[in-house]
Amino acid sequence: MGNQRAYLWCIGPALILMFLILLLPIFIAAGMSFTNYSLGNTSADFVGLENYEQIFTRSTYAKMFGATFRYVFLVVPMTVGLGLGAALLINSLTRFGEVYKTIYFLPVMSALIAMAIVWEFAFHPTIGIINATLERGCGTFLEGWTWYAKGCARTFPLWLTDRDYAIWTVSFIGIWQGFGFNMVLYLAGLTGIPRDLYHAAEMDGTQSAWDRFCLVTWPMLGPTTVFVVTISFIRSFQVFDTVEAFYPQGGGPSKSVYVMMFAIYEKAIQQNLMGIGAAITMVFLGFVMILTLIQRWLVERRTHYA
Amino acid sequence: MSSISLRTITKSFGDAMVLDGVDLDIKDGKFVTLVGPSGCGKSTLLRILAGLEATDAGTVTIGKRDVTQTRPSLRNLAMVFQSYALYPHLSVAQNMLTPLLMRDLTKTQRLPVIGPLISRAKRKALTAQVDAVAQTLKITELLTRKPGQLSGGQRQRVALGRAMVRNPVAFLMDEPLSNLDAALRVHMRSELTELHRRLKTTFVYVTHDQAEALTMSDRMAVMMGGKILQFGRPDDIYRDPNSLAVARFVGSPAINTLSSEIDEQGTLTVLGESMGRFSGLSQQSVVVGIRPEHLTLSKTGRFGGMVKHRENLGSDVFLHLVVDGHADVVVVRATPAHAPALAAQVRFTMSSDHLLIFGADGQRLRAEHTTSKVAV
Amino acid sequence: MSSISLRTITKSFGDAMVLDGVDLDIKDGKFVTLVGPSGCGKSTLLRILAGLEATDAGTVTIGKRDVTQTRPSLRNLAMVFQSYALYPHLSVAQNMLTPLLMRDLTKTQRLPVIGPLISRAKRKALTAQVDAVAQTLKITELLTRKPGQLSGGQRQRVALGRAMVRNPVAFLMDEPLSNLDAALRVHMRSELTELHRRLKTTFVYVTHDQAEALTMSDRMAVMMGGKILQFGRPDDIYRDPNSLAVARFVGSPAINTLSSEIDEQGTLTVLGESMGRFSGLSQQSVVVGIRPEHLTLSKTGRFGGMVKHRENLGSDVFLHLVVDGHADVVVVRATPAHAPALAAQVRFTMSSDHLLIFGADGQRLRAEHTTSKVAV
Amino acid sequence: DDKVTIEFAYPYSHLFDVTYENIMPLFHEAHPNIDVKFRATYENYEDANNTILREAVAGELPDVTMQGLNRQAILVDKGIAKPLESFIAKEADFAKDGYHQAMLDLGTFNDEVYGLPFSISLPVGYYNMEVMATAGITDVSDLPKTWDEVIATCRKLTDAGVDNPMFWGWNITGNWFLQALMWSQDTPTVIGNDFNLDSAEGLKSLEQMKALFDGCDMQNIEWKAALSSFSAGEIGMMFWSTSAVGAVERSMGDFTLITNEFPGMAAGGPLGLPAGGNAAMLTSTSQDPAVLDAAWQWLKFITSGEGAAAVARTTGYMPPNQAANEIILKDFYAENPAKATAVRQLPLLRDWQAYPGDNGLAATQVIYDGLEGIVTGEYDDMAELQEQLSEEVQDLLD
Amino acid sequence: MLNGFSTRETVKHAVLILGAIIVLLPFYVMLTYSFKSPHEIMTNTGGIFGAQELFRDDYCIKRGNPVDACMVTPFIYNYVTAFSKAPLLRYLMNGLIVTGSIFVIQVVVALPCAYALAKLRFWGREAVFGLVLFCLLIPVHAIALPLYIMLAKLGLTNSYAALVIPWTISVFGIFLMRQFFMTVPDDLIDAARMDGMSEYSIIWNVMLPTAIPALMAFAIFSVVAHWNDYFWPRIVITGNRDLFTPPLGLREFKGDADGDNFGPMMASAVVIVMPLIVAFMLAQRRFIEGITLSGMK
Ligand SMILES: Nc1ncnc2c1ncn2[C@@H]1O[C@H](COP(=O)(O)OP(=O)(O)OP(=O)(O)O)[C@@H](O)[C@H]1O
Ligand SMILES: Nc1ncnc2c1ncn2[C@@H]1O[C@H](COP(=O)(O)OP(=O)(O)OP(=O)(O)O)[C@@H](O)[C@H]1O
Ligand SMILES: O=P(O)(O)OC[C@H](O)CO
Ligand SMILES: [Mg+2]
Ligand SMILES: [Mg+2]
Repeated sequence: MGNQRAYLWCIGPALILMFLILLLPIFIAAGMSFTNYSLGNTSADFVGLENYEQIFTRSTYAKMFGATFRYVFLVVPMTVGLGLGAALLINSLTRFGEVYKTIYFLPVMSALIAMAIVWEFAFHPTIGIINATLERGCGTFLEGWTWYAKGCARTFPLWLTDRDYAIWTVSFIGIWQGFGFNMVLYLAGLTGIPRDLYHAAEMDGTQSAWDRFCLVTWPMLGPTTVFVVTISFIRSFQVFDTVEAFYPQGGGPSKSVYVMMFAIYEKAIQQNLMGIGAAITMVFLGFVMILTLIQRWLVERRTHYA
Repeated sequence: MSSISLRTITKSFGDAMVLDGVDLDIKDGKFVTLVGPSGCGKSTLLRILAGLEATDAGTVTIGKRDVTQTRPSLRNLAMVFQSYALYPHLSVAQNMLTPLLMRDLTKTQRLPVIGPLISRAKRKALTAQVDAVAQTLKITELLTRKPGQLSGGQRQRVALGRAMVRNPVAFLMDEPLSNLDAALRVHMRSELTELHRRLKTTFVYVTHDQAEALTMSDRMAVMMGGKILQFGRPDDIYRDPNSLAVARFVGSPAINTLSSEIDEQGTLTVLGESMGRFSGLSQQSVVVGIRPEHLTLSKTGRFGGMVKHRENLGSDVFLHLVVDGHADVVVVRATPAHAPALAAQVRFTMSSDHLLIFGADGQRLRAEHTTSKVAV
Repeated sequence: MSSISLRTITKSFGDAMVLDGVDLDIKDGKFVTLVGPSGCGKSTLLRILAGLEATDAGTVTIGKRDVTQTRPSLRNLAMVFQSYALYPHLSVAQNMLTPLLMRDLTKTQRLPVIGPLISRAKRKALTAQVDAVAQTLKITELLTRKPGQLSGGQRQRVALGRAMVRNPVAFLMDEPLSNLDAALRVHMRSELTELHRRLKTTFVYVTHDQAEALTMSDRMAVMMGGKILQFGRPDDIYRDPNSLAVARFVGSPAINTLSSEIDEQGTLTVLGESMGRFSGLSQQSVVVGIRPEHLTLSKTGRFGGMVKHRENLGSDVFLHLVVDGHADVVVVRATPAHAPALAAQVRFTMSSDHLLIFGADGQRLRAEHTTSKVAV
Repeated sequence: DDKVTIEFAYPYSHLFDVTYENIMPLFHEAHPNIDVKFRATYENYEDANNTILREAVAGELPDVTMQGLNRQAILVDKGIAKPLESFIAKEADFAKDGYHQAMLDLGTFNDEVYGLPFSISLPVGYYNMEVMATAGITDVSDLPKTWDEVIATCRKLTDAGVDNPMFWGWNITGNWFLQALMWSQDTPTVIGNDFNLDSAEGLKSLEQMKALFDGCDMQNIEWKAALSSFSAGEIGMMFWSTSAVGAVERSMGDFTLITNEFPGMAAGGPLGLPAGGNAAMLTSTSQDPAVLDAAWQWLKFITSGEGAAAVARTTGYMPPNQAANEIILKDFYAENPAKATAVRQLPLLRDWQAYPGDNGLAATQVIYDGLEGIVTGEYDDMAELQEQLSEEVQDLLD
Repeated sequence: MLNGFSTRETVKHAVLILGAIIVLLPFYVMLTYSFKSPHEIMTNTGGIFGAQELFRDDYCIKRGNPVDACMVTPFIYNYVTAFSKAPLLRYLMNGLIVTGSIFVIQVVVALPCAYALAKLRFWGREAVFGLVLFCLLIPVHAIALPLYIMLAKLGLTNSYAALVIPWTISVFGIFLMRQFFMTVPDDLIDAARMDGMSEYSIIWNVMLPTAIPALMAFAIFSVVAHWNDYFWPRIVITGNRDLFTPPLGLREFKGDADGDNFGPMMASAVVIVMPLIVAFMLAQRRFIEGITLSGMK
């Protein structure tokens, strides 16, 4: 009983902020996406679906989707897979687990912008540690590999500015940065699996680690996995810092790293074209919503136990 | 054929010695309970038997085979866990099927998608086995449900079913009923007894609830401090405990214990009254144990006391009496109809036949009662 | 002065009516237990009394004051929870101090840092009160510990202490012992009784464990389906239940119930045997209840049966008998020394004095036994 | 005590940090009561422009800002920049301060002066003579005069084992190098509201670029990386704004740096070149005359006299102010031949054209993306690219 | 019996160490470069800590100082420059202020809401929780634009408010804390009510202390996100260095194209990245415990 109105004070501020900060902007963005509003102008014209039409017809935006999906569909499976792998390995260790845990989590803690600058050094075509290291391999058996031989003959790839490598390099950094986060979530998930289940599996006759994994670990990590995958999707859809750090202008060689967040930034912030920026925002939101709804559905459907 | 034998099993966790040279022989087909206070090592012993825990020393033999180094899955024992440990993502049928799949299918036949395709016939046979067991346990209509959709008692039965399908050498159970509510517990107790009677497989059953141990088992092992203090038939243990610790642990309300004396002649004096001569006992201080039901109210009883506290359980009243002239409190069982009121003065008798005499070290002193002086 | 009275308390959660016009009067200083099966509304009733739950209808009166609309902290009741609900981050002393601080200090005096500075004297006085209570409960040496560092029994006492410091009008307890192990439970039972005897404050005690209810309370209310079925002294309820539901709920093992007939003359026939005439009963089908301890084995008993199952509890053996010529199973209490073996044929008697007769609606039919035909 | 603080922001920290460090003590001496608070530097002129536009909306404008010459118009259109006429009117001998008309014209819109140019640049060629020597070029007169010669030189350098023979600044701010090729053919890039890439000259420019990038096997590196690679001595020829001479000289390794005229499309050399650089604009929103006056004092100081002279000393830019040029001793350019090239090219100086309207920055980006596609090899058919770019940019300008 | 064999353990360590090397590579680069002179960086010499030979600071000479006064030790030069060229201390301070206020406000807003959703019964509770779940779908980055316009229209850009306001509501925080509060027994709250606490003081005196592990997990999520955030400060802080957060501070060095500043730049990267790493190491045990306890959906 207590104070019957107490709940108003409890949820009031949160509700108001939720509306002002999260919901209202969506309405504003939705409205703006049908105009050609440019920041600083006093008014804007209604342009109907023109912005959306551009997004789905112009080649630039085709590149945007290409880059975004390439990034997302590489980074998500890799971060989830590596996160799970690392968590399983670390969890099965008798000693030093803490050390690896801390090391793998370091990239998550570190400002991506700072680390992007460092990676830029590491990938630097001439003074970078990566190509420098690769060059040391020249003259060894590695030259048997044509790609390597080519690198030795002239230069190793410009990892960040070569159209064929850029998106993969940026994705690599995304994976490097993100898998530790998933690892921690999986570790948390693993501690939640009752030890009894493993013993039951053992008593039921499972003998290989693989059987144990299939019978207990993986299914029990179901809810964690759904959560991890969704978070990973949202996080990789939001990739921005690396792209801005490496390619402040243009979104990478031939726009091959022109991801959606950067496109929004470029259009709306760099060029003040709020209308088209808002339209990309809406498309972006649409993607994320669909993904998360799929996740909810999966959670509801598959993991309704415990 | 499938008798189980544990020899000088020793186990420590760090510095703490949990099992201290335990020996235990279980005949084929018996229902054996391990009882004892919390932390005495019951679960550890069971887990060593299952192979889930390694021994520090000692051997585990099943049938004629030394399985001390054999991994659990190869011992052909089935275990029912206190938490049931059902796979929450699998249906009841799948839960019960799992041990069969693990045993009878090859690795490829167990592969996720193609597995079921290439092993249709085999799976069908196994499913039939599951159905048969489900019928026995009356859970056929639950087969498609997930464990989360079952009540405690139903889960219990599924856990049993999963153990039964395999036709194991023995069932190991670690407090399988302790998660159930009182009524269901009583019910499941009789179901388990019934099941054992039908299957005739060895049951090794861990509990700290003595009612379970007393009512269900053929043999009962009382454990304390990492040792088996006594192993025998439940009623023997109740009637004839080897030590004060066992006597105190078994029975509710607990046995009355009274510090007493034996003089040079072997005469036992309890609460100031002589209880007759006992042969073979030298002069010493002893502890005498007598159960509440063996003290009887009687107007002419030799002992007197004042009712300090009454516990009326409806069927019985337990009177806590302060014995006249002594600080001791004894608990006497009385029938509700004739139970005296609080603060009443009563008299009671003590049958020397039921006296249990323990030495200073807590060990039972088995003495012949020579003077047949019957208690008045 | 501080009697408690609940009038036509009604409460629904959504569609489900949980309390259905409950009336209850508790005299000052009594120890009252609420018993009943899980979900019958015991906790809800207690929480309504405490003010933690609002009523849909009805009034709560404490002393002469209608407190139906008063907030919990102003009712001056203390509550002990099943989970103890100690503040895990506060020491034992702070836990016990909290209700006093809340009651006696102003808002500013409770402020984190400056609070203690400006209310030194007051806090000192309150701490003294805590110390006194701690002494009573023998937990003085635990005062600086956190709840996480205490055993179950110790936590229990701290929870009690937190309730006691306030000198409440009444103690409300919701299954305070159900988290303890069997031995500790028995011990705490007598401690609570003792405490009540000393404090002479009203106790309202919720439990689903009838042993607790029977042994501890002055008055016992049996609840079922949102109603109080019977309110009275525990042994009265055991002996003289008003309905079949109450009879069945109280007593373990449960009362034997046998479908029987009364003919035009008022003669009751149980298991084919006539049990004599009962005045005031017309011809009808009835249910007869008789407790296991009122069935006695006897070579010459009128009834015969076969032992289908034995439960040996050491002090007693409960025999489940299949009555000759009937499908009914009755449970008979026997002494272990004389208990027949499984499958043995036995005879037993049934005292018609102890027969409880219930109508088809489950209500007790209170009838005078006219023919004094004693059971053979 | 009545200290006035004004806020100021400029682009290209690597070029101008030194310049302002040199100016500040002089300014403080002249105006001890004015404090200049520096905002974070703009990354480039696009960033400078858009930052100002956004700050205008938020009411957070600095008092004085440095804007690319091609980005002044939009600030004037939007009413963000303040006309300087009233301040100029109050100056007794404004002309004597060295502001001559041709330079003022660069910041004059609608017959009013809005911007005072601060630094002027032109595209030039940078040569690492040690590297060039491997291609047999040791004398200034042997340096390539046309792009075809550049390509030929690249071949020689590559044959001599130089990995990176040449870098061409296609990615410089404001499509400046595209405009350089267009002006080389004496054609503007924008005529009124029309994008002029769909002309023969436009196609020729694109094709010239492609020939260069292919012929020199030019790597696609970011311009900052290119500058540092050149400074490190890894690149033989770099075509870039003269602005960087100061920065390159500061950080270069042990080699001989020579700058030379920008090569032409044809033998005669370029017919015109776009003027780069930036101008100071007054964007103060303050109503306080003291602040406005302080801002004007600062603005005037850096664009004239010792202030402007510091530009020449520390960067490769030419100060657009005669008085400043007089301060710099005549022998300055003799002593700093690398900085003299742009001065020699002064007669070619043409307008650095803006893309009109709200979409100016977007248009710049579209062209940038197109040019990048040539470098990365994404586009092979220049005619197709020409058509695509023209259409898309024209769309933005309408 | 179930323990692995020791060669198996060794293989696991080998794999994990290989992973650790790749993970640590940039940190290694960052640290060594922050110790080295420009020449050592350019030529990839000097080992891990650099030779620490004096080198000539050209910049200093350009400013007209004599050569002897411009000889510097790389390590000292890099870190001193990091702190002097950009007011790094100020940025760290700003980072602290911004992340601190964000976290405190998030907690102040989210905790009562989470409490109400978990423990109070009121009409519309399910709807509010549904709304929370819905808002969980909205990545704040995606609505940055309209938010920015709103702030701009209010004249709030270039202020601490702009850095803090959009993050004051954390639906994730509400969700996380609500899940945790669900596990707190009702009895505890009822006990507090019986003791005379108001709902308000229950939240701060009972729920908050019990929720410390979950709060730690949330703190790490929140602080990591906002200390490291580059996107949002980049948008709302246009030029006023007084408001720069640490990641923006790095921009100051990014503008440099001449390579002299690699050392100082790496030094500032180290300075920016370090605080969180240290904080995490102190909090890590409870962090994992916190997410474990609060459960995920
Ligand atoms: N993995 C372990 N590590 C350390 N100590 C352990 C471990 N497992 C059990 N113990 C300790 O060994 C002792 C015996 O534990 P065990 O679980 O066998 O007791 P139990 O008799 O089953 O008790 P309960 O009735 O409470 O289940 C306990 O003191 C326990 O704390
Ligand atoms: N907050 C609630 N919302 C909805 N239903 C409730 C709520 N609290 C209790 N109930 C329902 O009211 C009925 C009575 O609950 P109550 O807790 O009073 O039972 P109880 O007698 O204390 O049972 P137990 O012995 O299991 O504690 C139950 O069916 C329960 O599910
Ligand atoms: O001022 P500009 O036009 O010469 O351009 C500056 C360069 O882009 C910076 O190196
Ligand atoms: Mg155990
Ligand atoms: Mg209850």
